Amino acid sequence: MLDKNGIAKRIAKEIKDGYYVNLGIGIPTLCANYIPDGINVVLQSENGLLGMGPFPLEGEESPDLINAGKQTVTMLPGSSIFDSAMSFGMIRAQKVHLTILGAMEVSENGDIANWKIPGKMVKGMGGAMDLVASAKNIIVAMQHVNREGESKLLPQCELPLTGIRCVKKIVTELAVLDVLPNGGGFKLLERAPGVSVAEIIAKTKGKLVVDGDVPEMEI
Amino acid sequence: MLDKNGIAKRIAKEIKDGYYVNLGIGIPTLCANYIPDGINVVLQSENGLLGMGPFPLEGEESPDLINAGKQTVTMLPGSSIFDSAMSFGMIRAQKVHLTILGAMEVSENGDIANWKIPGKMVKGMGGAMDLVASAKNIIVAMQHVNREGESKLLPQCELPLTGIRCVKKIVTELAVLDVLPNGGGFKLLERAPGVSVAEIIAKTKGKLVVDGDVPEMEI
Amino acid sequence: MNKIYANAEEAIKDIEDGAVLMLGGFGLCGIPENCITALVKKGTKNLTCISNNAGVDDFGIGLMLQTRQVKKMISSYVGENAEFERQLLSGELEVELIPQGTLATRCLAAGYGMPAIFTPAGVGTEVAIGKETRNFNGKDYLMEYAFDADFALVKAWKGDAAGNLIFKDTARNFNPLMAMAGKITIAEVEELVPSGELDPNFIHTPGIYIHRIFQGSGYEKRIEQKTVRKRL
Amino acid sequence: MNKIYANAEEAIKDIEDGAVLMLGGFGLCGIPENCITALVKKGTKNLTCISNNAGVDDFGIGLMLQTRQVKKMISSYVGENAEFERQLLSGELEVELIPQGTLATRCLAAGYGMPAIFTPAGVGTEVAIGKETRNFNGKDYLMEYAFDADFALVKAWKGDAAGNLIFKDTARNFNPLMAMAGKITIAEVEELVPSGELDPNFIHTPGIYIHRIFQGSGYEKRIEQKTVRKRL
Repeated sequence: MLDKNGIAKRIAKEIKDGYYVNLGIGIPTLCANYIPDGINVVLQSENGLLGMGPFPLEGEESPDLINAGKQTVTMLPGSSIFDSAMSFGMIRAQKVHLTILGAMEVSENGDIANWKIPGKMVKGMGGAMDLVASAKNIIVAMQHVNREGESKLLPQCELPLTGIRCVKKIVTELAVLDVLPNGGGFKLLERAPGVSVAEIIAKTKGKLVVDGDVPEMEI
Repeated sequence: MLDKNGIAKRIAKEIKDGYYVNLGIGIPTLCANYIPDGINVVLQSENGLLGMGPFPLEGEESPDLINAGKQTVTMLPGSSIFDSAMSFGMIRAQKVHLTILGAMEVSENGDIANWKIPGKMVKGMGGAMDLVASAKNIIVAMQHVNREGESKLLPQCELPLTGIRCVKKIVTELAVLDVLPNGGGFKLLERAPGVSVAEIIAKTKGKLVVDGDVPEMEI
Repeated sequence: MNKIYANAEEAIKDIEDGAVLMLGGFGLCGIPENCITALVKKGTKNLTCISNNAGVDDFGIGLMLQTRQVKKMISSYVGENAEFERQLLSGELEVELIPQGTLATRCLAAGYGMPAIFTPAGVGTEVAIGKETRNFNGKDYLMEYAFDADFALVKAWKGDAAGNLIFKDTARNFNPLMAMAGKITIAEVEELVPSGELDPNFIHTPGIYIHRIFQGSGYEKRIEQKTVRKRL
Repeated sequence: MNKIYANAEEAIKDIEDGAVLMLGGFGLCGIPENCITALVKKGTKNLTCISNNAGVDDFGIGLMLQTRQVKKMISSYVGENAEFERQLLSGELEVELIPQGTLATRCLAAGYGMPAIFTPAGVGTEVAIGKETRNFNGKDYLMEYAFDADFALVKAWKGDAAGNLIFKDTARNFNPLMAMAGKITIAEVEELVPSGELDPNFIHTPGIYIHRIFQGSGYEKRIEQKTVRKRL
């Protein structure tokens, strides 16, 4: 079973040289720490920054330089600043190769719910609806089950949707799964270390495709 | 009767303090020379310049700094440079207060034709269609009749249109005329020095409204 | 034609009750601090505020919520504000949540004279309810309208007498977009310089979009989430 | 991931016959001189060129017309070119004339992932024939589609290894728009610098839009209409 850093580490393996990547808040942010050596990746922050660097050194933080999570950040050489229309313009135009974000639910046809829980205070979708509607390649980082032990991989999302038919891959503490096209369901690709296929089957409510031996993931 | 500079001089009186103005090629360009003293006017060139200044001094011309007529120009203090999308964006959003341009024909409901003569090589509309479709206030600078002596102020344009119901005012070598709303025709406002109302009537084919005494223009 | 105003009070003097305002900024980054303070002092009521966020309890638009000046918020994310939540749940405050890119592009549309734009954001979600959906090249898009705001209040790093603006780092965000979108745009700047001091090649917002400009003062520029690395 | 190419020949090597190209520039100002020269040398045929103008007889796109490499021009104004006129009248060359703002905004739409835009330009004229007209707030607009170009060839003043571009004066024009709009965008620059030398606040085209960049050489930068004042 993976911890949050394990999930981030496994997702980071999906990041290729030359990619422009948008990382959501939470586990996705951690992916930046595990980008493989020797590849050149540019992080996009949708509040208007390409080339986002690590947090600043204590005392060097600037109120004028934050990421989309409102955290103080830095810029790397080759960075650029732009307004929010251009930022979402490049997202819509699919110039950002990969979007990694969290989710509350994913359905077997790739629908995602991650912004609203009926009865709770709604904070808003921020840029999530734009990102999931636009990105060619979306990887979801999330726990396999919620706090009540219920599967978050469902036949259909029960929570209000953020976007439809958009998630391509899911990495949880238990498994790596592809979302098959045309409602084909979740295809189990890899098990987390020490996790059995039986446990993944038990914790996946949506259609799960298990095809032959499922290797343990290498991270 | 006015010469080209006279037409430009008369039109320049329509330019008010604080106006952003787009000047077309030909007579309109001359208007810049007659902007009244003490008022602050900013010239927009649709290839991406606000704050256009006079032609450069000999030897100071730059291939990187031209106006929409492709002439070398200069920038005044407070200038800004932008791309063509923003340039036509500010035009469409009616941030440019006044557009002055030439015409081959104007109709009594304010249609304008100035880009194409059937049977002749068509050079293109450039930015003219955007300008006439967007501007709140359009003044046409032109000769009252063409080389064949035919009126250019018509019931309906005979040449292909550049835009419809858009011209607000016309200044020719003979007269100043408003285009009345809802196809009301050309209202004669002023005569050029030495020009009779009779001559203007004779040379205006479209509906002409002559209301009481028509003063001679002051320029 | 003078665009320079003495201060925020003068610049916002004619903002009436019930006005529709745009306020630049992302979180607390790049917000028009002086204009907000002046609006609180003036007490203008029943405002509709188009702003990506709603500030925090004691800063930014949160200050106008404390004084119940806001009737409606149009935002993409409003999560850092307890007073906001209280007013929303009690029905005192109306909220319209829209995707962040839609918010930005509806500003752009207004500034560029485009009455509507198409975006895939929100297709198949509750955001799409009541909106025209249209398919282009096999993909669905929602048609979203340009904003129509009475005033835009923006904050820039530098500005000149002609109204040209330059923004610093990610304090740019929505500011240049809203600057273009307001019927009347009021810019507050950290440094106001004479015309001619800013390089025309590096103007973010051309002065044609700016109606009033003033030298701001006393900027707090509060950091919402200070995150730092330890020095080794 | 290296975006830097040795020269124009290398950068345009895979532009095939029949490709749809965008070429930046307004008149002869800010045109991709090196790319044009390389295309002439390569002899690529049947090109569709989206460019505001078509150069003059012996410079700019005019050079590609001399060699009959262009099948179709999509432009707003093509008036300075006798060979162009000859080919057009003889039917060798196809020409689509569109309003300049429509040209610019269709590039913007492509770069911003918007499938179509609305503009009033051309309403009631022959430009409107066959196009969807739509009324918003009492005014008619035409719906115009985003461009779909295989390659965009742009010319910048400075660029860095990350692909960030800066343009000089009115040589900016269509260049940043086409840079965003090409499926593959090739930028030639007067000065190529290492990443980190350009101020992130003053980048006109972020590197994400640029796939290939090279240091141009031998720029002629011809002036089309030299107009000067006499020194007194």
